[in-house]
Amino acid sequence: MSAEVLPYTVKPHPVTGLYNGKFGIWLFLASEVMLFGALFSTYIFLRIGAPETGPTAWPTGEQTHLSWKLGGLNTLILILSSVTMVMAWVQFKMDNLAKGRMYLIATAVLAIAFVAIKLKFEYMHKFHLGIKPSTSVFFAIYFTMTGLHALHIIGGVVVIAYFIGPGAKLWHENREYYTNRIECTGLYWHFVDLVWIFLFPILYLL
Amino acid sequence: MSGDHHHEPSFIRKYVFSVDHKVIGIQYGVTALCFLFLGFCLIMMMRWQLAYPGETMPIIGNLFGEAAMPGGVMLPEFYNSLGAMHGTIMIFLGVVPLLVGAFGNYVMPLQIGAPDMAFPKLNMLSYWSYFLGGVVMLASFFVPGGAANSGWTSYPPLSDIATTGQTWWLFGMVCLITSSLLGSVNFIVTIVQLRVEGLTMFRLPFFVWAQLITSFLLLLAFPPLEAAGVLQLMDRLAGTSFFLPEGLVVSGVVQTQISGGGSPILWQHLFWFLAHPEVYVLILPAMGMVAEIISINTRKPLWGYRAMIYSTIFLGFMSFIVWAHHMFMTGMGTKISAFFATTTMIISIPSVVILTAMVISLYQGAIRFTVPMLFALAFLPMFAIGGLTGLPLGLPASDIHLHDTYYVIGHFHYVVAPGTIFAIFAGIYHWFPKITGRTLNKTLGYIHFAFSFIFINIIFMPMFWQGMAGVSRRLYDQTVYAHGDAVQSLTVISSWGAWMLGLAQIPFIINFFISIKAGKKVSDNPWEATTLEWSAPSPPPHGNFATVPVVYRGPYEYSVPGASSDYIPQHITTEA
Amino acid sequence: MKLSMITLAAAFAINTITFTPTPCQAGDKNVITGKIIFKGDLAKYKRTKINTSKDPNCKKSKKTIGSEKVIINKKTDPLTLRNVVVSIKSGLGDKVFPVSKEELKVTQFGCQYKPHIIAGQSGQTLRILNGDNTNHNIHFLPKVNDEHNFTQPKKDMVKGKTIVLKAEDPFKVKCDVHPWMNCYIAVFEHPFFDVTGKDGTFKLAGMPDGSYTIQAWHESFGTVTAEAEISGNTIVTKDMTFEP
Amino acid sequence: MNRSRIIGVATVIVVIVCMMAPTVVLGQTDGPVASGHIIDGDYGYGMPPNASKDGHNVDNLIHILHWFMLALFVAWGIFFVYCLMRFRARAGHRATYDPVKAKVSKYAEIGVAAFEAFLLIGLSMPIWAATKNEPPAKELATHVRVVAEQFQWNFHYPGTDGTFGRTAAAFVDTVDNPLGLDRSDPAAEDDVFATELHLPVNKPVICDLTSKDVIHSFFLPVMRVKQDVIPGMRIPVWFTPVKEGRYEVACAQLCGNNHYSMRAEMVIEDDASFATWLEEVGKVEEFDEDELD
Amino acid sequence: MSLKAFHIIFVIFSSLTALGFGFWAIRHYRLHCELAALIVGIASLVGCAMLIIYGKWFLRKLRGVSYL
Repeated sequence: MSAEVLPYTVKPHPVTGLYNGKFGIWLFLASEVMLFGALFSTYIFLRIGAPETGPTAWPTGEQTHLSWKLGGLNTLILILSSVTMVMAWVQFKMDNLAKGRMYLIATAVLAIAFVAIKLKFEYMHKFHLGIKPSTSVFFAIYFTMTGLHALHIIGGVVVIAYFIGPGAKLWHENREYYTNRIECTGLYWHFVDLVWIFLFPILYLL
Repeated sequence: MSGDHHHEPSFIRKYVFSVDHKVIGIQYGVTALCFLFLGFCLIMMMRWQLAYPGETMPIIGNLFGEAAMPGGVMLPEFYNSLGAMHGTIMIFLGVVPLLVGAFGNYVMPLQIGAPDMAFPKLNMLSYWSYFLGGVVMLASFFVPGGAANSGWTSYPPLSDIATTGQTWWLFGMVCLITSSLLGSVNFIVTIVQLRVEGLTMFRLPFFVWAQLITSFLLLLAFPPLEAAGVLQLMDRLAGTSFFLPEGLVVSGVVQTQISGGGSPILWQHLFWFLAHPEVYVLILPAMGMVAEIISINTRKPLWGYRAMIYSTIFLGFMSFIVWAHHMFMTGMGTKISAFFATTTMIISIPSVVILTAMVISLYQGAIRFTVPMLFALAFLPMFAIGGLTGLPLGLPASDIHLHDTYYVIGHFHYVVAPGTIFAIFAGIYHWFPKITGRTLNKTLGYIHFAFSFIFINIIFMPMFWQGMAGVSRRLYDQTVYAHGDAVQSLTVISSWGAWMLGLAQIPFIINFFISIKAGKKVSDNPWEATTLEWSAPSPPPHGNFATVPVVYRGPYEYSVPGASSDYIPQHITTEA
Repeated sequence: MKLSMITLAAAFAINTITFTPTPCQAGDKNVITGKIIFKGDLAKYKRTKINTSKDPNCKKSKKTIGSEKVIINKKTDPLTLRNVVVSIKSGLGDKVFPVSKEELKVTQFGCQYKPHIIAGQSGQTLRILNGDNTNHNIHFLPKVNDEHNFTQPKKDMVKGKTIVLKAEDPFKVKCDVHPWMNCYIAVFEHPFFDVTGKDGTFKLAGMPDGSYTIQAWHESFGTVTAEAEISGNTIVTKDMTFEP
Repeated sequence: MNRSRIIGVATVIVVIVCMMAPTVVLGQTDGPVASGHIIDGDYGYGMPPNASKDGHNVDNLIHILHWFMLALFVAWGIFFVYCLMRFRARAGHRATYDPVKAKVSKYAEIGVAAFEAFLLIGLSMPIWAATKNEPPAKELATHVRVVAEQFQWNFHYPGTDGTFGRTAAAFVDTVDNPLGLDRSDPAAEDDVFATELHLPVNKPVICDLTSKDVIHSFFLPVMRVKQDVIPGMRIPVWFTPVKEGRYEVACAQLCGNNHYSMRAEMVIEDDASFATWLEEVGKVEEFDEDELD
Repeated sequence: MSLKAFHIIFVIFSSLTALGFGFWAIRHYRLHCELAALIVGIASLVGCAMLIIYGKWFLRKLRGVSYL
């Protein structure tokens, strides 16, 4: 109700060129950058501070018990999911609800696959080896960062599921509004994937 | 607008889960005032222990049970809890929600002519997130071991090994941070997108500018604290050692269960990266309100309006690179210290500019000594003292002696207590007519002001002497030290000041509640002000403005030569 | 000796008072008693004076205090050990015994805990009092019991603090303000335990007929165990030896 | 006299009263120290006495700063109060629309900035550099390890050999070996622990600060020394005591329930007494069983 | 910045990652002689090229959409 009253909810502002939602999501992403930025800084701080040898030395290669193959697979999955996400938006832009929805479903499936691999094959494997976040600072930051990232993914899946299901009602009322929302979701999704693209090398490769 | 076809919403939709920025603003205001009062009660209790260490607290001493105050004598652990919670409640649950949540929410959309905030539902969510955070914080008093007791700064390893209250504190903080983040997104979008036609950025009232910069600070500074909070939660719940080095021996027990490898300094960096901008979050909106009130009551445009805006932007930017001046004593290298000391000196300049601009605005004005104006005027010298005493703390060499002493307490309280809180009172007296359509009683207001002003100085002025004498902060009983015992009489003065200040709020509380129902009815624009909020009816209806206003001029067109009245509101087309 | 007689009498008196009389059954008057003998280098375990200069308020109530890690009763023959907790370790099966209503007490006096060893039964309450005109911080370092960590900044703060104990192997309690100050708390499921005093003897009484493993625990020397069989209201003597 | 003038004058009086309030009590002295300690030096409302060679630098800086602050505040305050009185609203008085053109404020701001730059570059940085950059030569200095724990300061002297014994967490015993000294290390043989900080006068001191548990802050008010003690880090501070006497060591960082009672004493004495003390403190006295027990 | 612009940025970062990962995998193969690494490395480099091609195609397809 009040959404219709408020200016620039759907149409872009003539000066900024953005509708409110897009502006809002970008600001939100800016704060997310700071959140993950702080965690990346923590990673750097701890790694630089770690001694060369001894029990608190930074693990490398095999010592990390991380599988670069699984990590690489997950990276591929997330890149693909971003592509499907943007395709969904393009389809909605081209007024194609059915196709767009299909792409959204594909995105959600890929995201769930990512989380499944993360939990089933990576976390569980570590727990079987007796590795917990408390094992060392490396695993502490590994579990914290990937865990927080996985929560973001799950949050994204919930939002996408909403737009596949009940949220799609909006399509019939206001197509542009719906497409805008998909765009915002897409921006968030891209951000989350981008975080992974930074996480993957620093945790698995370096 | 939508007025003709919408039906009356239910009571809950209208007053509890409302999406109207005005209702949310009032919700914020009422909740935050309650918390402000609670935070003040905590310190009044602590002041008893400080003034009369180990003596039975009269009357209320026996209400707190064996774990906190056996026989009415405060225990050190309870004292520490009170200290930590006083800081947390005052900053995160009192002042920021009042300045940003209440005044920002209520006044800002009105000042820019918007019908509501850009995301009304998000606005509601941020209030309830704040409310939840507050409930968690309050509940933490009742968990075993009491509320968080590692100071509001929660330095690990102390906070890592602290009682359960600390975990609750962290959860509460996460809720509050979420609330602030959602709020700041909403504010920025609203200010940038929803300004009415003609209201360019440089026609915005200074208060709106202050809110904008504040929102940016909240948006960018809070997430690192959220990250730090998550890390500390991991330390406490999952047994990680982000902030714990190896080889700790706590109470004679070697901590073999932790892996070590972390650093206590890491927390300090993350924490102060937030907490220094937070200082400006506490002061900028207050400056904004004071600037508004000064301009209205001097009947004169604000002097150096643009310079003030540029200073504010600069201040906001600089506040991100001064954080380590809180850490001069952590053994940083001299080069890093020099860098942060330099940025600290630089950041003092925009503050000087803003303060100068405000005081020069008085020159050649026609000052009306209304109640809000008195509070706003009192803000200026109080903020000046607060700012000046920051100087010896910003220089590493003099900080050696003053760091973590009462001098620091005096310094930042002068900024936030007689400073910000006075600005808040000014704001309440100033916008009360807009919110209720009635004014607060003047006589009671003058009484409230005079006594508040006297007693608040009696509280904080002695702290500078105490700090010089070398009395550390957060001491349960300073008389164990010779240098502390020598200045114990100052503590007593300070404590009596605090209790008297408590009494001095009674006229305000009476005034507030009586005036809501029985205050003098006033017109929509009782102060003869120019900004848009005064063109709306009092109280403004849902949707705020009957017709969307259009703005033709800057915010402070007072005493324009040749005009018939001494003010021209922003939305008036031509002079009559 | 006189002292040991008094101790014995006192122990007997306490036992008779504290144990709620259960319906008469065989073994009510069973007693296992004995000495805790120390065999080792006396010179190695000299008691030392504790420097309390950190807190002048500790000095006021007493002149000097000595370390309590190892206290050997030099006047007994053979040498015996003080502050050893003797208890039935196994053999009682699933029997449940009534819990003493009497409150245990520990007082901080002269910056030492009096007594140094507190033995009690699960469910019994312990009252902690401050007899010094200074600040004490009581820090429990248990595994089963709650980890208490609280202060008593003033002398005789009303009634002190009461804590309900749970069964646990002896654990340390220390004062975080006075690092030399510590004591131990041992809590058992049953009432058959004793702490050796100046005569180095112990007495466990009133257990049902049966064969038991008894255990002696010392804070520095660890544990020793012994087997004892008892029936028909007899007195069994079982000395145990620590050989550090 | 109209109402606004009364209010204006009242405000000025209130300001003055408030500024004066704390000074009313200046000059009073409280009773003896409650804790029963005897501490040298005259403590009052100013800074504590200075007993170190370089402490006066810090004091001077603080004094200069406060005079500067006072001058600024008074000048600013005079202008402020003048404005309040001169430009109050009254019949026949109207505000001026045009902004004040005077450049005074600009010059004042530049002046303040310049003076701040001088304070920073001219005063603070040299003092900071002098106190923090170069430690005194090791051979000439008394070397002490300061180990903080909840809630106790431990002082570890290397003894005659001048080297500290190895320490490790595994050896820690709260009563006998608070620092976890490895007794098997030959360097540890003559090491001395104390809970009082004794130092010879007129000789530089290097204190290596470490903590066993949480963050503490090593504060010697009379030496103008303050340094956070951070677990996992070893931070040196140095100073030169020049005045004999018994002083206090305070903890300046919240470290737990009994933060306030984390206090130790520091004795500055001549070389001979210091040597005697060092001899005495290491000795363990036997506790006589018959002494009150 | 619209999703289009952000997607382009994302594609750039993805291709850089693919490139880096490709080289890392080939280096890994040379250090550990793990054949899988070589295959993945080459695949990754090919993926990098494909991402660039995809990016160009994407830009062409969305010619009409604003970057804002």
